[in-house]
Amino acid sequence: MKLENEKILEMYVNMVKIRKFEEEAMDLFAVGDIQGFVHLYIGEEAVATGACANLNEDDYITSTHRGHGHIVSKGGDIKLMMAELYGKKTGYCKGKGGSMHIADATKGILGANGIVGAGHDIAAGAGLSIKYRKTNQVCICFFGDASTNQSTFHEALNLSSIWKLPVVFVCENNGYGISLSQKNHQAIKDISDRAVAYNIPGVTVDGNDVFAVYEAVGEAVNRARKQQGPTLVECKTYRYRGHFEGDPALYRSKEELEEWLEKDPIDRMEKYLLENNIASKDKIKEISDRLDSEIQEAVSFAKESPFPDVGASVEDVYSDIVEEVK
Amino acid sequence: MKLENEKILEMYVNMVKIRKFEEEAMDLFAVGDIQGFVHLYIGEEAVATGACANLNEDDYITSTHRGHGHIVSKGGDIKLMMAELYGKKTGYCKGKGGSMHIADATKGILGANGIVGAGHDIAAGAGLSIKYRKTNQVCICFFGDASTNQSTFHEALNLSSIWKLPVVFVCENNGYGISLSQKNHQAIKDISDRAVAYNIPGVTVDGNDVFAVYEAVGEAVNRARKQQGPTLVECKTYRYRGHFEGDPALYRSKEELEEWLEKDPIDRMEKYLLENNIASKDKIKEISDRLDSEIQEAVSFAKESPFPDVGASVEDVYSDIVEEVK
Amino acid sequence: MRKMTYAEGIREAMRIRMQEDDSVLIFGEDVGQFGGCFGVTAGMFEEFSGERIKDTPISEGVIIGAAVGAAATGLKPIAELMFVDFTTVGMDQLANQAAKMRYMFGGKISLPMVVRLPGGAGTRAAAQHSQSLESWLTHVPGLKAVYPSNAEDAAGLMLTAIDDDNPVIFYEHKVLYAMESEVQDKIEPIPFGKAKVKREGKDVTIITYAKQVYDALEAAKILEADGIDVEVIDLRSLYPLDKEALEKSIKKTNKVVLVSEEVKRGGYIGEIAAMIAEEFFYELDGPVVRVGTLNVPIPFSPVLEDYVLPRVEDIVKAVKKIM
Amino acid sequence: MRKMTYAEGIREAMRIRMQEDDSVLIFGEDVGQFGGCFGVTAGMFEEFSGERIKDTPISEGVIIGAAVGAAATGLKPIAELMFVDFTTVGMDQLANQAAKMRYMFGGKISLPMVVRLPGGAGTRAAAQHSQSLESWLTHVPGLKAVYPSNAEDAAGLMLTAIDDDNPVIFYEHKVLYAMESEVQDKIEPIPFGKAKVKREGKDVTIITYAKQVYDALEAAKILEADGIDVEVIDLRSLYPLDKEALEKSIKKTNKVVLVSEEVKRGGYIGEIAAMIAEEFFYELDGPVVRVGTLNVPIPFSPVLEDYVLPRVEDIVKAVKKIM
Ligand SMILES: Cc1ncc(C[n+]2csc(CCOP(=O)(O)OP(=O)(O)O)c2C)c(N)n1
Ligand SMILES: Cc1ncc(C[n+]2csc(CCOP(=O)(O)OP(=O)(O)O)c2C)c(N)n1
Ligand SMILES: [Mg+2]
Ligand SMILES: [Mg+2]
Repeated sequence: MKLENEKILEMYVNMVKIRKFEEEAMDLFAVGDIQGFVHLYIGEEAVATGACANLNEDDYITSTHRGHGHIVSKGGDIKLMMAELYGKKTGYCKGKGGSMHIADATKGILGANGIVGAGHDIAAGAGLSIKYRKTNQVCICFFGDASTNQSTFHEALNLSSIWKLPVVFVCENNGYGISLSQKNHQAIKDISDRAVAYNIPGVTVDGNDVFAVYEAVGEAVNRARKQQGPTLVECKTYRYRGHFEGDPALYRSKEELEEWLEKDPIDRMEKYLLENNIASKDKIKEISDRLDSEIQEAVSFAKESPFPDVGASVEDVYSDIVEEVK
Repeated sequence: MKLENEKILEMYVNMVKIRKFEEEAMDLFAVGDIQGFVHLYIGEEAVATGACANLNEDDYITSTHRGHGHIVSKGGDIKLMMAELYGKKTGYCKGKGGSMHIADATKGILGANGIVGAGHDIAAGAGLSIKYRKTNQVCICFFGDASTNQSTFHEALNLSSIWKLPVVFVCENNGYGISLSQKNHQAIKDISDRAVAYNIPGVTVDGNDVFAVYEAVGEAVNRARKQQGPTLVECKTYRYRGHFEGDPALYRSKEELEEWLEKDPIDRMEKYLLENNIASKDKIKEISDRLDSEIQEAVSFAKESPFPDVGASVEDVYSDIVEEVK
Repeated sequence: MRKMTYAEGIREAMRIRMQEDDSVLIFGEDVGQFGGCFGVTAGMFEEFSGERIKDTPISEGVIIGAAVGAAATGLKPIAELMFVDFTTVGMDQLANQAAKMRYMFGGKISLPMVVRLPGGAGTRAAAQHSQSLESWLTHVPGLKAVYPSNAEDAAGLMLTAIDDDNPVIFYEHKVLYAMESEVQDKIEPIPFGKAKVKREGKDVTIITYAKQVYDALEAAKILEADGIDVEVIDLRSLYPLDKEALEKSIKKTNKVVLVSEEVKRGGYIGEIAAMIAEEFFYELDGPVVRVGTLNVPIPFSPVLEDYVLPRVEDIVKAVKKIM
Repeated sequence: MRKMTYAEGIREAMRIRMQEDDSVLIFGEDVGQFGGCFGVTAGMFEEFSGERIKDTPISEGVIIGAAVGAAATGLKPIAELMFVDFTTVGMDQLANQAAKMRYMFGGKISLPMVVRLPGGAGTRAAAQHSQSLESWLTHVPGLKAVYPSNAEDAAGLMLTAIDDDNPVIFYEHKVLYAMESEVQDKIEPIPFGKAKVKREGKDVTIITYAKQVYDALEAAKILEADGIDVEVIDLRSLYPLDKEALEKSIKKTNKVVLVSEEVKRGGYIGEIAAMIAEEFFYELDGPVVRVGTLNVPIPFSPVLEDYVLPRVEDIVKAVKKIM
């Protein structure tokens, strides 16, 4: 597969954008500007980036509690994201969702989700819908290693396989479900082995190599578009931060983290860009500066936006019924 | 493996006992003596028989909606079973359970279950209990092919595998979940393939060959007792009757049924007994007669037993609280 | 006018919308050629093909979950669980996904989906196949819920359910499936939130729905002999609830008995009783009495099952208690 | 007397029984070295080893289901779900298995198991991590349910829960975990079904539990200034319910306000309100008022979350409405 330089650069920009957005969110959480649960994707950027680089605007994704990276990669607007993290009226969900519930139906983003495993089912449903409507779309379902022990993983993969639904199941194996390392939550090493149970293809790739992810998911997307059914793609990666902001991650060693920092997906990509003369140091600096100011704009937008009126709390439960206020 | 003739004969008797018990239940349902849901095991007798022949009295089993065969095989009392089918006070559950909820804790029978897949979890729990108490027991979990698409199958096998629980998962693959044939409910042929997902052994055997079942489950039981963890044993078999009494089973062909009738587990065993001089025709007739009268005794017992007092309906919800009557 | 069974009423409404609207499809366990465990979808597979009447594996979670995903992406799925008792297996998909998505996403997504849940006792199906479970889902903001008592309501409410842009829980009573009643020649949508006065009376109001409508009417007949004039209200729609209809009746009779097949403790009629005690207290002439199933799992034995369920005589007794 | 947090109270009771009784063990997600998502089991892994404090995969179904199987075969498991919101994923195991097994099997099996369910809002955790879901499980015959408001009750009720031969649902409020209060030197079991009068008063009874006990007490103080003498009852045990305590108080004050954090429609206080309207109607001087969360999923935005939850001023208003 030969990738155009422009596409490669786009992927790089996307990864850096995720990283910077989240580093900012991390700081804002630390000072109390952002409250609640914030699960950061830092270190895993190559997965969402490589996977979504295969998608069109009208394709779908389902996301998880750790959703920022997916949403950015599928074209989500970081201003609306940041405002949502602040709980502001101008946020993606008018402040009702927060970090764990960002969605953008216009971009095919079927939502981050606070329930581990919920996305599996929703993705199967989107796949059913695509197949039924006979369009050329696909749906990528993102999920973590530990979520593959949840009931929904099994039911959704089975249904998708027998109905040959155009769904690509992308497992972000970062080795942990909160404090539980993979070897303690399942007896297999490669989650792609579970594809056997559904008689679908399963592959494992280096999740910190954006090209590897791009390629593996690309093949799966092609299969899906050709009505050949779902694929399970496992991407091995790592999260640098704790499970959520506030978790000191004492359950893993410094050495382990350091090993993975060596394999940082963005550093690797940067090296690749320079070595292959796709971007100069200046260009990289320029990208970084541009993204910094985009993020700062998003933060200003979020900060300056008003909170929702309390009356809004009883709207949007139904399309047609507004619940009683106090 | 060399089986003693006595053991072989016991297994034969057990199979015939199940068959006769159920043929009687079938007739009693037809005339309205037994009401509600009755799922017959006729045709599948070799599975429960061969599997349970490996167990001791203090071992456990979990059963399904199609539970009569399991209960008989684990030493259940057919008088108490029949009385339960009649909803009588003298039944296993004082009439509160019926066919789908027979249990006998004193025999390690952790219950038939009306919820497809519920037994998987309960078996894992029993396995946990055995391992925790450090006894030499095992638990056999019986379940159908279609139940392997249920959430519980996945969660329970995963948990049992990582904790190396002494559970033997025995799948009775009769090719259907009600009207849905296996090829329409999962994309695999051999359900034992699913063992891969949990890194445990999986085997498939002829479920109409009681010796094959005995042997495969026996090996799995040994592994379990030796603390080597769970095994998935798939037994291919067939049910002769509809899914429940009243189902004309129009979703399958006469030819298919006839093919399986050819492979009847009891006929095969009978032939084996005669050919190997383990039992004479007279002996077989004697067994048949004895079982007939046992069954008739059970029916008489059931018929003559009183219905529970309505006041009993508010007992047994809790060990210590009796609910209000009307 | 024509006669139709309750099951036919449901089926007819689904057929009408499926003929008109390609985005409507049905899926669930054995809903295809088998026609559904209770025959509700009988013949639909032949009429609409397996693409639109889809048999699923035994996976209640993904049945509801896939309905959510399909509804979010342009379809109008009708998902069937074989028994309301299996709601337990798809509860997350109902309560945390279907019910909450619109709200969590700031109103920017619609989930036009119907979930059919056959419930009720009386078939000797014991504790795991006989429950009435209206209170769980009526408690969850984001869901609507209806429970028809006859063919015409079943048909009319089903049309409305399919047309609704929100997830609708469609309860059906197994014992009513075979019951025939009159249906208008042209089936019309029945708006949600409109109860129906099944019998006018001035002495006491019985609020009920589904199968217990018939028990209440029978009780009313018996009470008439004692000179007690009973009004019977069939809620039809559990949420939204027709408060006005209740208010009107209570203001007339000043006495209320509520009847449902849920176990009494925590049943949805408790919510209605509480609402009445809160909002119409000064209209009341006596206690708000509830008749439900005893607080026990449904027992198998016919004698026990018949006893624990609300019976006509229980309703009569309840009414007499406050007269 | 000593001071203890609510989380410590729960932990201390579990430790006591685990030291005394080998058959007690704990399992759930991240309950081991991590100490539980809210730190309730902190240090227990070190004290009791991984054999008795077991980390499970993310599989709520089998967490509860395995507790059922373990309880049926001689253990006394304490299962933890990380959030009460995930009850949805283990609902079948709770409602169709744990609750019904004893009954279905004719009383011949015991399930001494405890299920810990951290609930409640106020942590900006949004719709899927902030619910209060007492009504679902109190509706299910076969389950007991308690919800302590302070360290001593938490400890005493936990002892009783572990000792009970039936499945006990043990609700915990996340916002209370860090709250300190006085605890007797020797922790004693607190019998189920015994409410506690937290403040005596003669004008109106506030019935509540868990976090809202504090809000009710604060409201009582404010109302005192207006000359209204409020009695505050902490239910502690949701089922069995202490009807006598309620009766006694209602007979004295003749006025009732119920407060809980569940969304109002279909919440468990509706059941209690209905029971009062049915059994103590003639003691009532005014409407039975309920204060709950608005009928919406819990929104993320702090301003919205604070608004939809029951607040002290809502309780004050509710009381004034009936004075
Ligand atoms: C049904 C459910 N159970 C438990 C949780 C709590 N929880 C949130 S994230 C998480 C770990 C998920 O691990 P994994 O799937 O590997 O994703 P990762 O966080 O590593 O990206 C857990 C247990 C939840 N949100 N939903
Ligand atoms: C959770 C749940 N879903 C659906 C059903 C209805 N049901 C009862 S048995 C059955 C088919 C089970 O098939 P299988 O597991 O292959 O067992 P078999 O009946 O063939 O022995 C179904 C769908 C149920 N009882 N429980
Ligand atoms: Mg992970
Ligand atoms: Mg089968």
